[in-house]
Amino acid sequence: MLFNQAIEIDESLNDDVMRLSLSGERVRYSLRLKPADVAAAKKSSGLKLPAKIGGTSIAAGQTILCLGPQEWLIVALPKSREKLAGTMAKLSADYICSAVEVSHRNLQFTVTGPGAARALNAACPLDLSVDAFPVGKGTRTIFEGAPIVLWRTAEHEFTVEVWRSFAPYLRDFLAKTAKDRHMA
Amino acid sequence: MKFSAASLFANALSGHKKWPEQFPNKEPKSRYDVVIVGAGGHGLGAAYYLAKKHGITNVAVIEKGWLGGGNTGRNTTIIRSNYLFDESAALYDHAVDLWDGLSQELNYNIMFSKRGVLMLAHNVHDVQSFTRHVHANRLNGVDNKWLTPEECKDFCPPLDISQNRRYPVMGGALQMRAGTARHDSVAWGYARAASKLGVDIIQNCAVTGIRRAPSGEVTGVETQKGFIGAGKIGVSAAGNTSVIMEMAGIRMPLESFPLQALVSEPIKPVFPCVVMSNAVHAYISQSDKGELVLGAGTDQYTSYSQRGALHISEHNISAICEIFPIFRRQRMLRSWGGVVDVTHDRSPILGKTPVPGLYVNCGWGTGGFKATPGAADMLAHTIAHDSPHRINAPYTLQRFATGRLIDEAAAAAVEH
Amino acid sequence: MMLIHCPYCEEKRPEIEFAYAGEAHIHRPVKDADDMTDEEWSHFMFLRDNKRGDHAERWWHANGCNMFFNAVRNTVTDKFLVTYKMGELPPKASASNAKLPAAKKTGGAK
Amino acid sequence: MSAFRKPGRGAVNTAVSVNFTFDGKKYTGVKGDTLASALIANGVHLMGRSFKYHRPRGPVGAGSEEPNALVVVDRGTGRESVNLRATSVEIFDGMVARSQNSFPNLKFDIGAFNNTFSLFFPAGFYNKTFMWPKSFWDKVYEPFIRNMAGLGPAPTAVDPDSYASSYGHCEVLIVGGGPAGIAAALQAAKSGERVILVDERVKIGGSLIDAPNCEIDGKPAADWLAAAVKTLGKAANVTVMNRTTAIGYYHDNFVALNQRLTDHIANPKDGAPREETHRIRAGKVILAQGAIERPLVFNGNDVPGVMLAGAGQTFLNRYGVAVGHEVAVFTSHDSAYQAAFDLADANIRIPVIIDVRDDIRADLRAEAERRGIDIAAGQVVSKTSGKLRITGLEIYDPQSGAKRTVKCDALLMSGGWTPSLHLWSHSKGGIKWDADMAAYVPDVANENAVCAGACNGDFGIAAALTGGNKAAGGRKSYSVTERDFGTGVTLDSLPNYIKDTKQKAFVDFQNDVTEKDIKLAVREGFKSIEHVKRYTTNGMATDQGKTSNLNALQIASKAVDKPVEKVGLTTFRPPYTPTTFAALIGHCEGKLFDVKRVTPIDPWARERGAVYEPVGNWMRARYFPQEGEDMHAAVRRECVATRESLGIFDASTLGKIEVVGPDAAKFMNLIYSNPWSSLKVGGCRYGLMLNEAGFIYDDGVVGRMAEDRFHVTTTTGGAPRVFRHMEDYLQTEFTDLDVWLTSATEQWSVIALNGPNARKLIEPFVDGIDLSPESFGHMQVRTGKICGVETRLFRVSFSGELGFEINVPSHFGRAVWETLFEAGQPYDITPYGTETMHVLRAEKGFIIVGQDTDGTVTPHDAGLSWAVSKKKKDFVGRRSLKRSDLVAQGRKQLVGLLPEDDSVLLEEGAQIVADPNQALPMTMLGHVTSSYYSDALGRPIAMALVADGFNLNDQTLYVPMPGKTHAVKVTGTAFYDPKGERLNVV
Repeated sequence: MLFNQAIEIDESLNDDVMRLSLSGERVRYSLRLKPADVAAAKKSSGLKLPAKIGGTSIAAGQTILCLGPQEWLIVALPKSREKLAGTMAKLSADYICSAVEVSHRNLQFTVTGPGAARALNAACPLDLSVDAFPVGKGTRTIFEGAPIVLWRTAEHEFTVEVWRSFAPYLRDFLAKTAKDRHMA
Repeated sequence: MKFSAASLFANALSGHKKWPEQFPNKEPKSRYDVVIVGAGGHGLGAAYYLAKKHGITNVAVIEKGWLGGGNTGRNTTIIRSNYLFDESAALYDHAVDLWDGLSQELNYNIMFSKRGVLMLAHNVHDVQSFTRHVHANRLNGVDNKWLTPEECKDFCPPLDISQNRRYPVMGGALQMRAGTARHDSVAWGYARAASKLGVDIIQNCAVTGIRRAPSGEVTGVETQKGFIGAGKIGVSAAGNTSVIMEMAGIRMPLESFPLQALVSEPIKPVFPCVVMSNAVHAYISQSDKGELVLGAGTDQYTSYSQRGALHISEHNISAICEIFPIFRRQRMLRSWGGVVDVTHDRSPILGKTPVPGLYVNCGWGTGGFKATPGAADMLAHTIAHDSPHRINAPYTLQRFATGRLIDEAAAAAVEH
Repeated sequence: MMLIHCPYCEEKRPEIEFAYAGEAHIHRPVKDADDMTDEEWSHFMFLRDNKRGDHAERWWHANGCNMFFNAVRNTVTDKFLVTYKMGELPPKASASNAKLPAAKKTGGAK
Repeated sequence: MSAFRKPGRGAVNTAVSVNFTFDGKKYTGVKGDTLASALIANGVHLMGRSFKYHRPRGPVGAGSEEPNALVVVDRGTGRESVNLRATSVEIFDGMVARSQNSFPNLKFDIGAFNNTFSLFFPAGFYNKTFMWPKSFWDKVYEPFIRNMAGLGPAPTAVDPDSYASSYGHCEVLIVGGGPAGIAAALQAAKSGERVILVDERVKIGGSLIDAPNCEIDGKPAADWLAAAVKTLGKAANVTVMNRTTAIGYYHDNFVALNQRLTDHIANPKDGAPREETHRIRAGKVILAQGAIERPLVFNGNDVPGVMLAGAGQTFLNRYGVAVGHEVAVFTSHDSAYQAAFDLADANIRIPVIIDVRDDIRADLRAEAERRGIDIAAGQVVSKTSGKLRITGLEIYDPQSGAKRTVKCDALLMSGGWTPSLHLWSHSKGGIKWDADMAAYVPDVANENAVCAGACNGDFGIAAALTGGNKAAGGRKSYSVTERDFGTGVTLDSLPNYIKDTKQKAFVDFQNDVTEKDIKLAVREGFKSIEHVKRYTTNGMATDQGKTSNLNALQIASKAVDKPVEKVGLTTFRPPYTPTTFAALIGHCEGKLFDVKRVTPIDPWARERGAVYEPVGNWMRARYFPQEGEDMHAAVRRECVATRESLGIFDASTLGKIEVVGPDAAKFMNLIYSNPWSSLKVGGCRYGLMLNEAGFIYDDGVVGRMAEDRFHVTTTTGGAPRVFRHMEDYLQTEFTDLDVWLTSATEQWSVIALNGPNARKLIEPFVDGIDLSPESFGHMQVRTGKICGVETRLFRVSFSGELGFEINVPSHFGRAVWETLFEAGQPYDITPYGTETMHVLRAEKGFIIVGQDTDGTVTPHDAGLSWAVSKKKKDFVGRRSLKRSDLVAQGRKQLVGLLPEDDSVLLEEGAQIVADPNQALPMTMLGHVTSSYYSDALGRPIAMALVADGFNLNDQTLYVPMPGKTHAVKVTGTAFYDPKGERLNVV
């Protein structure tokens, strides 16, 4: 069955300063727990749930962001689908919690290069300097008209998750900044 | 001295040295029959109508700053009456009737310009809503007609009606009798006319308290300039109404929000009317001076700071240039903020209060200027008779208890 | 665009991430609602302090941690004196809390 | 080289010629010139006409404070920039510039007849006349006034240029690159923190370029400046932004910068951004905006060639241009002597310095003498001669009454200096009146901001450097050799023997406000400075009173006979200088104006030629026209096909919220008006949501997926506000509930299949769900697979036909749709859009929230009393529903209408009356909310909100339309298959 993300990136705008790419398929869950259960749930599930809002745990194939109080977004490679589904089912059975699969709700972009922060700042009002927004920080925020989840994976590398229908807007916005840069 | 071309000519010959004060700033007397709190267009107008129509001339208008310095002098001066509900149509159309002829009545050119107000529809829901307005207005005797996109373009040539825009124009509702007026002149004209009839205008005199008799009725106001006795008090203080009414122990169903507007540099005439768009939240006209006058919605939070955020202006300009891309290269000259008092149903409160002798006129939100003569007339009537006029009778405080709201915004509903 | 300290995120974030949510600490009557007159009910529904000065209000960090929280902001200067979590009373440290309406129950909203 | 160019002077490159035209005439300037400096170098001062009287004007200033020299720069179609200050416009090769506000030309302007009759156009004249006859205002007077007003020409084409915008952050933002700003930046740079230094001109330096005659730490100013520029350039943490204006200072140190990127380039790349708006959040802001010189208000002070002393000095030192060959000086401040000396030292003749003061500082007197400059102390200029350019002036000695004339071709004036408090004032910083300086200076800060240098009232290079350094936390004291900046006096009005009615002493040059106008305003009772401003329009021109506000204030203060601080100061309002709309829009135009959301199935619909309608942020297919079909024809075909066989509809835009937790049902009970506890897992229910005021807020079908899990759907446009509404109550009212909300709108694509063949179509594709009617009844939901993909399959119907809503994960949406569409060919499967969806549901009497209801409709009004629980103790809106007006008789209620004439399709929004023959205003009973032609019923149908409608069944009402009145019969709303038998097709 055709897996269709239906978003195309204009590669000609990519260069060493800034490169936009679309990630492939991901498995995603939105997980909520009661405060009292977090420690036990972490232990029993083996999920590295960051404790602090803005925290992330980035491991091979799986990233977990703490977006709000006891709210996590788990983003994993498709190979973890079954395992993650099992983990979520077990958590749901063992704890008072909410685990909702949102794999298809979001699309994921990566923005890389020394111009990445500046490009994102065309529409995102946060201070994206590496001091203010260090590697490993992640948050829900706003990109002009589009709500996004943004995290930093390296000094010059950000990942952006956006609801599917907002993806063309985000892409077009970043394309405009790239065109401007090429022209200036 | 009557204003006319002849008096202007005569005074020119004497070097303009004989013009008298238009509105002498008075020191307060110890007592007035009526004290109006707030010298904006509404308050000054109420004083004028009290004197003119009801023979009550022992009236003071008390103003914490300078007259006309609040929303009267800060708004985008749109005047229209194509409201949906009978109650609203009656009130605003009464105001338009008074606007038409106000210059002559006051002997002061307030520059009411019947340029027409065109409200654009950008989606099917807008079309349904505006058609509802057009039909209701027609049966209420209020002028308002539906225009196709092409007719909209004919009426307002700068408009972009191409259908590939994000919010293409699907038509518009046009009220021809609507337009704009010169905001400052309205305050000054009423102030001058009221002064001539014996009304005292007292500026730079903040009200600090409302005094009541043991039996409950008002006896006067405490002010920066001392106690001023009053038989009746009319509060017409726009964004500051909650603060004044609290002095009489009344908590109001109001919230005050920053509202911003801006003008471009003056350019030669290009924009023949007023255009409003609810879908993109913006409105525009061109002043006699040539400035494009732009307005949008309020900031999101309550505030008395008269200071708004940049992104509100940016969105406003962005919305206007979406409909009128031809203005992209024009330049913002000046932006400013006012404080507007908003009720839950976005309709005003105009009438009696639970406190005997205390009357209130507030809650006009972003649309108080257009109602100025009507609101003033109704406030004066209510104060003079201790009873509302038929036209303002529905605009009670009580409607918030019964649920009999006059909710134009809710009637326009939201998209589905 | 104001900067607002989110008591959950524990950092200042730009205003456009937030949505204003009206006056805080307004008790929503439930148990006694049926016994209230329309007039009394309307006080909860519509009457607001609309303070010129220190104002207790709610904000929603819609494009952030998704949490509603309380704040005291001066409506003349637009400066925040303090922000605090839903269900909490304004911290005692706040110089202004003497003027605040007494919070009823936890939170209190609409 | 023109006669007015001073080789060796100025920071321009005289080796590079720049050709341009002004009003069609060719001129040559040099690289680094502004349009003003280049024209002056060519002996041209006349550059514009004033706003009201169309008086000929030349530049008064040399920078962004300029009120007079406003021009058009024309770079082709859509690229005409108007109202530009010639003093800020950098010339480039091939530039085409024009004057404006004159006809037929700048030298002879018909509009100047206003000037001839200016006596009749004092301040506020328009309030006093143009009132008779009444009809003349709209038709004669106003159009005339409008045509006379306005400055630059109106645009005729869309600007094709690109613009940019961005957010930025720094620890220290310094506004103004004069000595104070540079010293601040040098100091701040040491901290390693991010520093941004902005300056509106081409290069930083400020007065070190304009008046370079000083030494800093033993080095000539130019050398010191070059070293400082180098140091700042090398500091990695410092960003210097030239051609950048800080236009506004907003809450919490949020400062907007406008950076001009291409206006100075002869051939910018097509598509290169012309300007960028930087929205900077700064930890600390150092304002070093300097000061603006004040003109003297005297008779004839507006003739081209009369300009500020500092401007004359700038034209010489920055641009190497002499503003005249014989340049007189008229001053009340010491600083003008520096200008005079600089000019004299460049071999420009200074015939006289007229100083209103009797006592002249000895050193200045000596220096003047050394240069052979005559000083007329205690005297004034009583008039000037020349129309298009000053040719001379008359000096008047008020003590002796003596008069003499002096020839000149330029006159420099100085009335002292006004610290620039614009951004400080935007930030709501306090100000205080400094009587010695006769100016307002900064008082208490409101933000983390500090003023340094002249804008702080600290004049002179040493004070600026030290102040700038201190503002950035330093303690350095600079050793500076400079002429003492000195002091001045301010006179409320200058003595003159000429009757004041015969004088023309301008305060606001652009708006033609004279001293007389201000006095007239005060005489007429306009005694607050805001009143004076508004009555005279002083300070309301495109320069926003940069050169005029303080003079106006002092004249008004004298006229009112109150100290200046009691008269006040008009508020400074953003932007500091006029700012291009498109720059403020930045990227957010065209397709970035607003998000346009489409579903995964949308490309298929687009390929099929669907016609769209915007709904909230979404674009939805409205109908699928075939060759030659209009909307009505397409919709009728789609309706028939669906009722007779099978229709397919993309319902993906419906909002979806997953409500999960042990208290989910409790929460649903509180947030919806109908009950949820009784809904079994696998069941669906129509949910009705009210706001706290008791009015219908939203609706949608909700499926119970598990004991603790509900799949909630909302209207398309309502999803964001419903989510907020739910979170709000959950977090602040129902805080003890264990339940969480997750937005899942875009997790699922939703394919709605309606029609008798719906089950037959999907049967072969479904796994794990028993589709038989016995097992899977109407209003049930199952999970399983379709086309091999996970699905939440709802058996629901918004059309009255057998219906399924197939939820599949979004990325599979289009594939499943295409598979089903292909397989549906034997059933003539027909794609339909929102319009057909609306017709089908109207035939069944199902409401659309927002169309058949508005924010004033209760469940009872809409015929939905059944969806309001009588048992629940609490739900949102419950108490308000009992308010007296909400239970009153005669409210508007939703009914059906059948036009008596079968050929009449009522207009949605049309009003309904009982008596069509009554006079206006009519008593209206309500309005038509929905109206369609129904093929299923073979007639038009409508729904309407009608006062007391439930009691009017079978009665005849009327819909008066222009020219014709339609009779309609009131019915129920279930027009088609009222018993719902069609759902039971097997």
